Amino acid sequence: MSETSVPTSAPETFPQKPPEKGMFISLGPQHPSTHGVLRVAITADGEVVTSAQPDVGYLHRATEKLAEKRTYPQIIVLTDRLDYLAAMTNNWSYCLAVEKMLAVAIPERADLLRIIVGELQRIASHCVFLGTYGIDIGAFTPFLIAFGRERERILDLFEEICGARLTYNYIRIGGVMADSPDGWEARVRTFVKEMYGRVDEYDTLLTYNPIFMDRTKNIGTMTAEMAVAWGITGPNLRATGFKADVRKDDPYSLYSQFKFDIPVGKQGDCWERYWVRVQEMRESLKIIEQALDALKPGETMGKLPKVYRVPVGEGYGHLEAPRGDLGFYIISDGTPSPYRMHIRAPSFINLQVLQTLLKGWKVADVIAILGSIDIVLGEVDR
Amino acid sequence: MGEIGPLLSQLFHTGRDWAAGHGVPPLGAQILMMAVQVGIIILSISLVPMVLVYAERKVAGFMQGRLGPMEVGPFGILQTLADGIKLIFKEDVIPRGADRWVHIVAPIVACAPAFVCFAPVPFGKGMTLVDLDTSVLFIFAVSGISVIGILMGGWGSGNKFSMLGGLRGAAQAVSYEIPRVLSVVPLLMFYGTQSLRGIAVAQQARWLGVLPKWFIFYPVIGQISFVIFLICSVAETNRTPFDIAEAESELVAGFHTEFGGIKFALFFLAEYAYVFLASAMAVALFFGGGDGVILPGGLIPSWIWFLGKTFMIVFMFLWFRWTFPRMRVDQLMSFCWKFLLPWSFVNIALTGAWILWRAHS
Amino acid sequence: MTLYHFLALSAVLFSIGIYGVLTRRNVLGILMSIELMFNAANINLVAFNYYLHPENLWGQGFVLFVITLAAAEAVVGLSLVLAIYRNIKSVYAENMNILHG
Amino acid sequence: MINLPSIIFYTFSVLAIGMAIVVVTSRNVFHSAMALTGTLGVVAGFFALLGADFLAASQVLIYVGGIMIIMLFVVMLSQQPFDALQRQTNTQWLYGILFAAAVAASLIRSFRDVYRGVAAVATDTVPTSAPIGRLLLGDMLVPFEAVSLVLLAALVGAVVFGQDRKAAK
Repeated sequence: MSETSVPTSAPETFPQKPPEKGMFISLGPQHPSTHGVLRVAITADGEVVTSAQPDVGYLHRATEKLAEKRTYPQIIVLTDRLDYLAAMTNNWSYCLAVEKMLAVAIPERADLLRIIVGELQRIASHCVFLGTYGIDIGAFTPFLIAFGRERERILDLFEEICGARLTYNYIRIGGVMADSPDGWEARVRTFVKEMYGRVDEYDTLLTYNPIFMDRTKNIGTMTAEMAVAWGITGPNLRATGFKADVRKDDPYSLYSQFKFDIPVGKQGDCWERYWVRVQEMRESLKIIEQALDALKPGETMGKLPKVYRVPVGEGYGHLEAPRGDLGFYIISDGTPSPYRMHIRAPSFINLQVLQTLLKGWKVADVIAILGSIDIVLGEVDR
Repeated sequence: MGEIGPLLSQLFHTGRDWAAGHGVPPLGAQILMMAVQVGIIILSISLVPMVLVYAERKVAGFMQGRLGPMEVGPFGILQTLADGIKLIFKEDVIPRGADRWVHIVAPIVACAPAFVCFAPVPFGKGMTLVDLDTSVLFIFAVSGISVIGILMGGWGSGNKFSMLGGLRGAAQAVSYEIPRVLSVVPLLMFYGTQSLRGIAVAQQARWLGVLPKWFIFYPVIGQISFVIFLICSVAETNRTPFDIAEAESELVAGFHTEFGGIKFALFFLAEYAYVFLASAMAVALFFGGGDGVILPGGLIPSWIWFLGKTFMIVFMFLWFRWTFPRMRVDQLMSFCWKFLLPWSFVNIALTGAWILWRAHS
Repeated sequence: MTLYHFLALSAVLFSIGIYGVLTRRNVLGILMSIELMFNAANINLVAFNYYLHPENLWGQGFVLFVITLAAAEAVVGLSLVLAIYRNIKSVYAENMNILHG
Repeated sequence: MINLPSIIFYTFSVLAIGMAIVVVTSRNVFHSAMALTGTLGVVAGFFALLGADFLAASQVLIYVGGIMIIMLFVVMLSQQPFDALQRQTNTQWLYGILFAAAVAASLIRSFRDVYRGVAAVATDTVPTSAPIGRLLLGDMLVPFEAVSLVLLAALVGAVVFGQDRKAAK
């Protein structure tokens, strides 16, 4: 039903006029369940989708071109707005790339703070996924519980440590902006303890709900070869049974010291993609606990000159963002601003699989499959 | 004490004699009294959705860790009133491509049957407006008319997607009506009468002095028919998990997206009136109508018992809405035809066996 | 409100149905007019039963059968119309003139 | 003399005939379907007037709740954009009127002298559900079973015609 081959020829022009057989549905860009401004041109023959063509670019802000006109520290502000649901990991990935080129040493406390804040961000981002996916399938309560109650607690913690709730700008090149206020670790620890119970609550509320399983089990199945062929990363890839996580494969900062396992699905259907993200929340909680134990007072900012020049050459830094392998490729020509910066956005690449994944499924399943891929348009359009 | 049923009917007779006495021809007096009764029912029934909407938003709030409406009036009581007034003053927009007449008549056809269906419902001792002999069949027949309202709503909105939404909603309502009617057949077989008042009164007896002889407590047949009736009533009123008709996140827009202001309020009113009707029927059929549970019905009047039990079942409707996700169209249809229908046949067979066994022993 | 009133009413309804069948171009219109004629006959049956033989209910029983048969006929007729519409994209009686398999 | 039943009878008959005329003459097929639904409802009112309460409820249930919905389905699925401009009635509408009027006149004329003065015998309305049930399963058992066969045949026929021939292959 969904061949694994990656299309070599350019996809056919956008089906604007309705096909002679069947119906043409333009889903989006103002549609409640496309998580932002995405248009998918779907042609359906009766109830079955015959072709789907994602049409992106509605949220393009030329971030990469802007970066060429700003100095390195100023670009951190740009990266916040890429995946606006996980700004922390965007900053971190950019800083990893620049630090690799500058080869500056990061103090241990800064690295631990980065891990704690990064994993908290992953939980918050998965909470948003949980809420919006529940609404796509028709259940309203998980949205208010996951999005409302849990994410608010995490945003309060972020507000204490860096003053912002969405665009944090907390992780800087060489370390972190500020040390954590006193009592912050204790509050994170209590939150983590409570959160274990909350994640079990999601299982009873949605994960093992028979109607939810009918709507998502064996729907939009994706084989491991197809996922690898399309370059998919993150929970969508792990749901197909292919075990790939940057934190384990190419461990950055101090992840190699922590013990946590990578949840892996079996058949890569919508339910498994959802299930993998819920398990990941539990793993992140373990990591945060271990990081909190290892936290010792110390420096939070590496030794860096006031105005520094990145040596000529190129650098690539990437990490496991909530939506996949987020990487920054920077070419520097010695001037204070990069010559060229390219962002490997996982959502943009995960989105391409829709062309083959949606084919052959019912029109009613399109929303379930689209929601399970969990894309954020800020990252797709950059 | 507090039984206002007989008092009310007494009031109507005295009113009619008084009117007849004062030169109004007996025919006119009769029509006048009927009009008064109908007026009371319509007023009280149009109050019920106001209460239900408020209850729904409060229950939804508490289930989702928030408070629900608190602004308008103490604890947000007047919130629905405010919504109603807002809806009434909304501009009345009719889409150009749509069929004008059908667009205007659709909400009326969807909402009017809801009021007519409340005639045979026994609200308490002596408080049945019209004790029809075929009241159960009458309610199912008249509630079938509002499905035509859904279709007209779909057609009257002019765009292809609302029409598809209307077709889906009507197909669902028609297919769930069959198991709903069949789930009530065991009751008719058992009590031999179709009149809701007759069935409610027949359940007033007590087993061993304590357990009330309500149909829900009959070992197997009671529970099966109640569960099927409840599921089908949820499907009939297009509520989650069967709300594909106005599913926002689905591709096909719901059938009443093009109706603003008072027309949307009428569709809204119809939905909640039918929820209340289904709960009232469930109470009359399965929970013994106005029959008091512990106190022998003396202390608390029967209509308070009736309303209390009805709101218990209404709470189940609200509870379903905020916990279940939505079923897909084909799952929903196969669930009806391949699960509910066979089980209602089995239930009818079981009741037949029970009656034969009871007849012989 | 004698029997004669009811018979006159059903005769008028019946003739309106005949008019509809004869002059409607749309096959659905014809089907609806046939439903109208069925109902006119039903009124007659119930009126006869009420006025002439109130003691038994043969008239009403017969009306039940008329209703079921009208339902069966309408269902088959409508699916036929739908099948024809699917093939020749029109529901007008005069377009249905090609008699082949 | 004006009593409640005759008032109801006259209003219902005016309604029924008015809506019947709309059914056969309206340009928009959907409007004629609406009018037919109205007529069926009024006919159910006549049944109730004549003491057949079970029949009135089943008429509304089967006709309005069943047949009209399928009819509206087909009307909605087969509507064409240019339907509104089409003439809904063919050319021989004059002969149609004459023929219909002839039928009506002859029927009424023939009923007149036979059933002129037959008035209702004043029996109070007794509930008819139970007697009809006993009648259907008693004296009318054979037609009852035969009709179930007819319905089965209609069901199979509808499915066969409704199926998309290409999908079936």
